[in-house]
Amino acid sequence: MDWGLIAGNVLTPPVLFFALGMAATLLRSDLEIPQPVTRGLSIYLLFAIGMHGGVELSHAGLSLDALKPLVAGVVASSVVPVWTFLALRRRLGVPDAAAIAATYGSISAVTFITACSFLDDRQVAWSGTMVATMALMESPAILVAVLMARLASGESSGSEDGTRNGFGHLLREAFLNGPVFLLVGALTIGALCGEKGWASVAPFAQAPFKGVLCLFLLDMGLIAARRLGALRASGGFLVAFSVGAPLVHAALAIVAARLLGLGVGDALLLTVLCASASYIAVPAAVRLTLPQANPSLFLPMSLAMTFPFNVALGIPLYMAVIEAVWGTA
Amino acid sequence: MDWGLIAGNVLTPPVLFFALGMAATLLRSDLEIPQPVTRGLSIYLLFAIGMHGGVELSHAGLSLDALKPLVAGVVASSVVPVWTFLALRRRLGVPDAAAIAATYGSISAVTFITACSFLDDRQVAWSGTMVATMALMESPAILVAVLMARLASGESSGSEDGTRNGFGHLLREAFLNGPVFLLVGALTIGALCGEKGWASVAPFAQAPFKGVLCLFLLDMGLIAARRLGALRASGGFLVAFSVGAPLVHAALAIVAARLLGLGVGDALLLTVLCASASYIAVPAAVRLTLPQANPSLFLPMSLAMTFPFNVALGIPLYMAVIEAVWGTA
Amino acid sequence: MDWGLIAGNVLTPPVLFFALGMAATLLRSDLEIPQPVTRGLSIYLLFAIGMHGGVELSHAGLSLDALKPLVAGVVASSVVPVWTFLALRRRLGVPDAAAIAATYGSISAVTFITACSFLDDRQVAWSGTMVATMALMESPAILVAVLMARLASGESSGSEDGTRNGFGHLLREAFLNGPVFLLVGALTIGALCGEKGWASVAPFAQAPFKGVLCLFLLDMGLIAARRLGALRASGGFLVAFSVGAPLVHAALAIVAARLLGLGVGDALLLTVLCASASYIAVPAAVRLTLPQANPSLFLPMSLAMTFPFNVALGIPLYMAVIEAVWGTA
Amino acid sequence: MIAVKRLEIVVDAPTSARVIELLERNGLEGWTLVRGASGSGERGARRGDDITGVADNHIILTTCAPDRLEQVVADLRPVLVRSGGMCLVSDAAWLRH
Amino acid sequence: MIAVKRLEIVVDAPTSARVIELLERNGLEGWTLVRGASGSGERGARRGDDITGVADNHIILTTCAPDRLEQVVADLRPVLVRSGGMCLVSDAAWLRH
Amino acid sequence: MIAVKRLEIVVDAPTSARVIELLERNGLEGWTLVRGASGSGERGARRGDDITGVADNHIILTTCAPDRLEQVVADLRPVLVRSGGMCLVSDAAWLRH
Ligand SMILES: Nc1ncnc2c1ncn2[C@@H]1O[C@H](COP(=O)(O)O)[C@@H](O)[C@H]1O
Ligand SMILES: Nc1ncnc2c1ncn2[C@@H]1O[C@H](COP(=O)(O)O)[C@@H](O)[C@H]1O
Ligand SMILES: Nc1ncnc2c1ncn2[C@@H]1O[C@H](COP(=O)(O)O)[C@@H](O)[C@H]1O
Ligand code: NA
Ligand code: NA
Ligand code: NA
Repeated sequence: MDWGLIAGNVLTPPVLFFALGMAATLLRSDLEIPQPVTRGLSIYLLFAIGMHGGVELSHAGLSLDALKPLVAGVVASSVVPVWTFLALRRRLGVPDAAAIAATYGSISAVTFITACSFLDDRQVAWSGTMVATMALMESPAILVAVLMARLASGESSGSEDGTRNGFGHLLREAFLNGPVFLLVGALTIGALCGEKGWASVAPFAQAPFKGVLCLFLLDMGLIAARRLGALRASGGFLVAFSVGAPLVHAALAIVAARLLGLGVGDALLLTVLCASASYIAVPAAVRLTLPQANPSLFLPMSLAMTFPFNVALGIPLYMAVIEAVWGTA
Repeated sequence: MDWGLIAGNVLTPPVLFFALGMAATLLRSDLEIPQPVTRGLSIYLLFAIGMHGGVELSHAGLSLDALKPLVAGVVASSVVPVWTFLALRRRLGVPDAAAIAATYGSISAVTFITACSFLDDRQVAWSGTMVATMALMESPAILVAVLMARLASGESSGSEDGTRNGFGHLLREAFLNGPVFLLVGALTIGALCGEKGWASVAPFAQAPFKGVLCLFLLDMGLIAARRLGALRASGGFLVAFSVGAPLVHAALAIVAARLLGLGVGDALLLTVLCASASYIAVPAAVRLTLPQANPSLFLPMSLAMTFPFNVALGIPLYMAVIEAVWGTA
Repeated sequence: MDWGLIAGNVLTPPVLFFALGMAATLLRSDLEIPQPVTRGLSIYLLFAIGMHGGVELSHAGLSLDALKPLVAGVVASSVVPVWTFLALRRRLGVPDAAAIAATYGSISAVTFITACSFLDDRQVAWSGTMVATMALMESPAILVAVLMARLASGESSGSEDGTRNGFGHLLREAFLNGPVFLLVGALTIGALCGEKGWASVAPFAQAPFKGVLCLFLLDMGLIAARRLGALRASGGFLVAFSVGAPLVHAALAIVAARLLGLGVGDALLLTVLCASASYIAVPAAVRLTLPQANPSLFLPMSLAMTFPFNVALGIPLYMAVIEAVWGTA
Repeated sequence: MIAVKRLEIVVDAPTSARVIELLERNGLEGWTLVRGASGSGERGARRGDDITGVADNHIILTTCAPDRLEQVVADLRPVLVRSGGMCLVSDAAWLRH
Repeated sequence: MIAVKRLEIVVDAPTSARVIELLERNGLEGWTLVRGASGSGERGARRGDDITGVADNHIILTTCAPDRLEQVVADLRPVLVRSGGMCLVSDAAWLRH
Repeated sequence: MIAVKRLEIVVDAPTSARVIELLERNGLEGWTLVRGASGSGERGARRGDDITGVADNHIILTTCAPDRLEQVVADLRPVLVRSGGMCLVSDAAWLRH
């Protein structure tokens, strides 16, 4: 394993700003980024990555090869919640197990983005299809997890308090969820407008991207560290899960990527998608579809453990493994 | 008429993001841009377009030719509210008729900006005076409309509730209105600092401009669609008015531009200014000068009908007509 | 004295936007920038100046020469509060005197940034150490001023209302204060990542910097002018102090810079640091460590008098003096 | 001025749209909504810092005629049970235009 | 603690500056203002999403001595009639420094 | 519904963390916080516009059992004396999940 690679990944501005944010909260600095700014930055990132992926797609077209990671991703994000739910069900109630299952089945766009800049720094190519894969992996896990929860609790789709929680409502939460909608929309617009449209927005969507990512990760560090307390309170099992699950999912993803014959760049991205856990799209959807689930469990797990683990250690680790396997083949 | 041109205009990122925003609201996605971000984006756009116009002005100087569109614009925005008020007065009360008259006499900076990028995409030249024209067209309509309302209702300038609504107050609302003040200020600063000042701010004010416009229009789409319900409730007459008025005003503006001998670019911009309706500067001024006017009428008309109509169809339509007329002359 | 230089400094976009902001408030325009946007802009500026300084530091290394301004700065910001406190104590109560002493001992990052762009415009070189100097000058004044206040009032470090105000707490407010922490953090990250890290964030942190500064100063103008009333109420002595103190401190700083043999650029920056007064880091720290101090005194003094004085007149004035002295030597 | 019951409801962002529907189904057409609040209760902290605003608290202020209170409260209770939050009821006099 | 009348006034953004002038003319120097609220009333929805903030609701919280209430309310009423909004009055005990 | 005392505390941003600690030391685990308010009082204007948010007002809404009120108020008073602000106490009925 290449420890220099890990150090090299840790010593990049995005990762260091994430660490700075965590440090600020842990040292009880009053550094704070106003929430509308946070939300503005996240909208920018989804807009930019969507447009970028879209224009890449418009170059590549949708060949059969391009479909491989798409299908693999959708399958992964449908299957992961099943086993995760069954595994967690032994220790947790139905709503919490389902919420965590949805979280780990879905993906983290920011981890993905960090992995993309990791690849760009090393000049390893990756394809626009991976952005489409990311977009398609956001929602299925929510659907599957909620259905598992309903099966497990034998709940009907009606509800005594007169609120809507039928299947149509569930589909809407899964697919029309703000972040998912924006990402898919920007991807489509990027693909429709092609190179010409991209040229007009690139000075906004591409040039400052890494700098914005630094500020956003600074903020993520602040936010993640505020949740460490809740995570500690939730006990060792969940902490172990939030590091164990990415490792298991990454291993399976690497095998799948190898079998599908993906290139090194796309293999890393698929691995990162499977290994990452959602903290933007899923929590929003889960609050509405599984309101009894405790947000002090699933949010800190993905945000305060899995996310930093993947960003600082996971990405270079997966890369080292992939390079070793692909190189020797 | 060149339908390809219309399609070409619709398939640009700004217009598509506007459509995406409308779609999000109509499909009941929870996509939402926090209001401080919206306001920050609009401040950026006014700042950038003002600086840009100012530096263009400093190049051109204020020749007699440059005065033509300025005068035409001010006349248009003073006359439009008169006939509009008289026409609407038959169906609506005095305050509502006056508020709508002010709205359609004034201009929409975002429609103007979209037309500028439309021209830039086609490499059609336009002059900095048009930005000054836009700035000067913001306020007169407010003044005229409020005076019409006072004449019509025989109201004195005093007020029983002890609040200020004399003429000085009215002038302040018309000319010191936040967006108007920023635009005029940035224009002046741009003209004062010239090329050297512009060079220092251009990487912020110019390079990312189109990308920011996309995000802003996404938001405008969200906001506009939320007002469609109120518009529908206001009945067919006002809906028809909000498409008919731009067409009539555009036709008159094209004739005027032709008589004044403007170039194609400036002719389109003058047309768009006359055809557009305000939803930033005027609503703010109207709330204070005509508080009895119902904001669920004038705001949805300009924002949810006239604005999208102009952006998606009006601009290429006016351009096709102008090119036909100018070409055959 | 070079009046052309002063005019040249006044006619730059940043200074003119500051004036525009003041004008807006004084003319009672309703122009307003939402607070989260203000805070976002200030976070951007601290991030960018920190990264920039850090990478400059990584080029220069920490030679003995580089230590000179660092030491001079720390000494200045420890000594200034002592004499300031003693001088103000004759007219004001202990908490107010201490708060103003902390304000004038510390520095204004935005004045510093404006001076940097002033130097860049004139192509005068300055070194990254000055950013480190700025960062180190933020905190000592807070510490010294609070200690003076405690000595003067014979207060123990305990408190009857059960709140923490011991020495550790004071240290935290001085050094872990949000803006200080961000600046020092970005500086460190910039130094760690060096040229490679800087290249990846420069399109965000450098290219749009001046434009963002314009918008921020527009906002500072709005905010400063709102405080002129409170300043007027505080009487002629404090108004005189808020112009006199920068002049005195600048004169001393110029002497020190000369003795230390600094270059023209670094001499100007050291002068500006000494002459400027804090309105970001110190007010926050002072609210917690000297809660009895009246924020309607120290904030308007630094923000509505010293800051505009330095930005519009001070910087070119100090530069003229420095050039005269350095030139004749 | 009219004697009314003043209701002040705190729920999280995703629930507030439901509460407003519920109020309007009860004929309460006048309400005011403050977003972006944080807070703490039996279900832990709502820090008001998350990226989508989903864990923000919303405060809904409304009034109802004293004789309608019982029905409104009966409708509200299951929403609060399901999603957390609280409602404070007090007496007030209402000044309208 | 002192017995006071608690006033909670909801008006739109452009009107709130007038309300505060009015309060200060009545000698009420203490008030708190929350911006950026949305709401709904007889004059339709105020969505709190418009670009200049002009249709936002502002909430003004203030207190007055019980015997001054009548005058304050008399002054407020025409403003509410003209620009919409409402005021809730209730009893409270006031703890000051 | 339970009869409670409703407390509405206005203090500046740096003080609000202390107030919340104080509430929690008094066993009041439920509270709601609204940031970014402006206001005016005896210590001058808090405009809610400063760059770090340090002069913003925060509004803290909480409830306590009537018999605990005295202690809470006694704890609050010195904080308000030191840093400014106010607390309004009124009667309310509390609806919980
Ligand atoms: N006693 C209370 N006073 C004020 N706000 C409360 C109280 N109890 C709960 N809340 C608010 O309601 C939200 C949800 O409460 P809970 O469902 O108990 O976690 C909290 O985050 C608080 O904002
Ligand atoms: N009963 C009420 N309770 C709470 N807020 C109200 C009520 N009635 C009106 N409002 C607020 O006052 C604003 C203006 O009301 P109106 O003038 O009736 O449209 C609304 O947008 C609401 O925010
Ligand atoms: N009577 C009052 N009603 C509402 N808010 C008040 C009142 N008095 C003071 N405040 C708030 O408390 C803050 C501090 O008050 P003070 O310590 O008196 O300057 C002010 O900025 C107001 O926001
Ligand atoms: Na995953
Ligand atoms: Na027009
Ligand atoms: Na200083």
